[in-house]
Amino acid sequence: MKILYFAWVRERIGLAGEEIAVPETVRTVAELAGWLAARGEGYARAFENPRVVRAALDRRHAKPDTALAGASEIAFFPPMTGG
Amino acid sequence: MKILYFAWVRERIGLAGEEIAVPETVRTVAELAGWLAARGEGYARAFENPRVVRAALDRRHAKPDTALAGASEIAFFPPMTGG
Amino acid sequence: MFTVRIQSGDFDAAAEAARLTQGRTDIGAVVTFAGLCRDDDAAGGAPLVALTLEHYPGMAEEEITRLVGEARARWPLLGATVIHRYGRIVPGDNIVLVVTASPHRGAAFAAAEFLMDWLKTRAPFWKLEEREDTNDWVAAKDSDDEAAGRWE
Amino acid sequence: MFTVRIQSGDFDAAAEAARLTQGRTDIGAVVTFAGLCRDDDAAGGAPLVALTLEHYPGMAEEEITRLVGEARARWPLLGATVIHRYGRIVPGDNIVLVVTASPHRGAAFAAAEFLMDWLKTRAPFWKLEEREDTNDWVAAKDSDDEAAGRWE
Repeated sequence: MKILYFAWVRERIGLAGEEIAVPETVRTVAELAGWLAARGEGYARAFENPRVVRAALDRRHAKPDTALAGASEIAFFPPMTGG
Repeated sequence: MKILYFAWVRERIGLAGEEIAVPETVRTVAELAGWLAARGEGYARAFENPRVVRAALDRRHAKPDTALAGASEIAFFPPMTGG
Repeated sequence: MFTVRIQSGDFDAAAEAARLTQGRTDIGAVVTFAGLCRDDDAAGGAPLVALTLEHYPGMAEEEITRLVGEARARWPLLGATVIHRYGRIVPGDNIVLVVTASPHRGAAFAAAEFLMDWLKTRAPFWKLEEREDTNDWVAAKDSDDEAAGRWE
Repeated sequence: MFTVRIQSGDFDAAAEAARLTQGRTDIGAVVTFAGLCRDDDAAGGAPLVALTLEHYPGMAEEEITRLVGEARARWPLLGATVIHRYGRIVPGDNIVLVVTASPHRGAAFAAAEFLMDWLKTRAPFWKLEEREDTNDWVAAKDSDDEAAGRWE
């Protein structure tokens, strides 16, 4: 699965994106965030307050309980501040 | 007193404006409209429905009961349709 | 900078907006409203050939200046420009321009809408519609009175 | 005509508005919103040197296109243009443009405000503030969530 990171989520993890084989036991957006948080210190800091990290699944906004299903791309990022 | 007419008030009266000595007994905007209506057929048609004729006294919107006081210019016109 | 102009000629909306912002770094939002002459094809009516806008010289500028003052009292505006044309205007041409500049978008939007709503009911302009078969004065709309009333 | 563009370069608000109206006589109202980079001098803070706007390529255009579709479903729009810049932007420069065209002013104003409110909370852009002493990501504002929420 292609995983992208933006803004301070990207900075904390130290990567703009990566290709990861996600275990089948990880079924939702929130579960993936929790699973990523265990991968290392930068990940832990990025997801330390999971409520402020947003996600998009295949370029559409997703909720914590949205199923990953067959999505090919997921992005994690802070609340948006454009406009 | 300088009296100005605009839009269909002007067309019905047949004048864009005139200088008239208004009797002292005519004290308000509504009284002036009523007094003008008696001056002839065009005036009568212009003021036949006094509620739809608006007025400005010295270039400020006035109400029917606004006193003419020492105003030097009064204008009568239909509801505005600019913008 | 606050500007009110009544003119027969066309205006350049972009140049007016640029005049409000140039050389400044305190403006976060600029809202520009342009009102155009529309061929509205009234049900069953003949096409609109042109509008002729009559106005009350002197009072038109004074009244709009009062409305701009009222908008400044309500919202933190850093600039505003209102231009209203008079004379003969054909479909597709500009009639009125309102530009508002503020640190924040909410104020710029609200002030522009307030100015347009009040212009419609208070600025001394009258539209004569020239169609292929008739010339008629446009009747004032209740919806405009309602739009203006929501700011009271 | 409905257009969404994500670009690093500046935009010409006037040219974009003109593209929506040219050759047409059915548009009565054009509302243009330009959002600019403002040196807001946060209380006690160092002056803003620049903003760097990061975005999610692909999703930014798709999400704004969905918002334009939502606006078209709610109001009778005859055209709309949304342009959002990314990259480094200094105070006084443009960030975002929204232009809406409609027969009537109420729809043009409402759609422009709706698009701006939703852009703020849904378009995947993030602002990094570069000040003389620090670089910080801008925090999302509760007031923006509230502004977007009023359309639900």
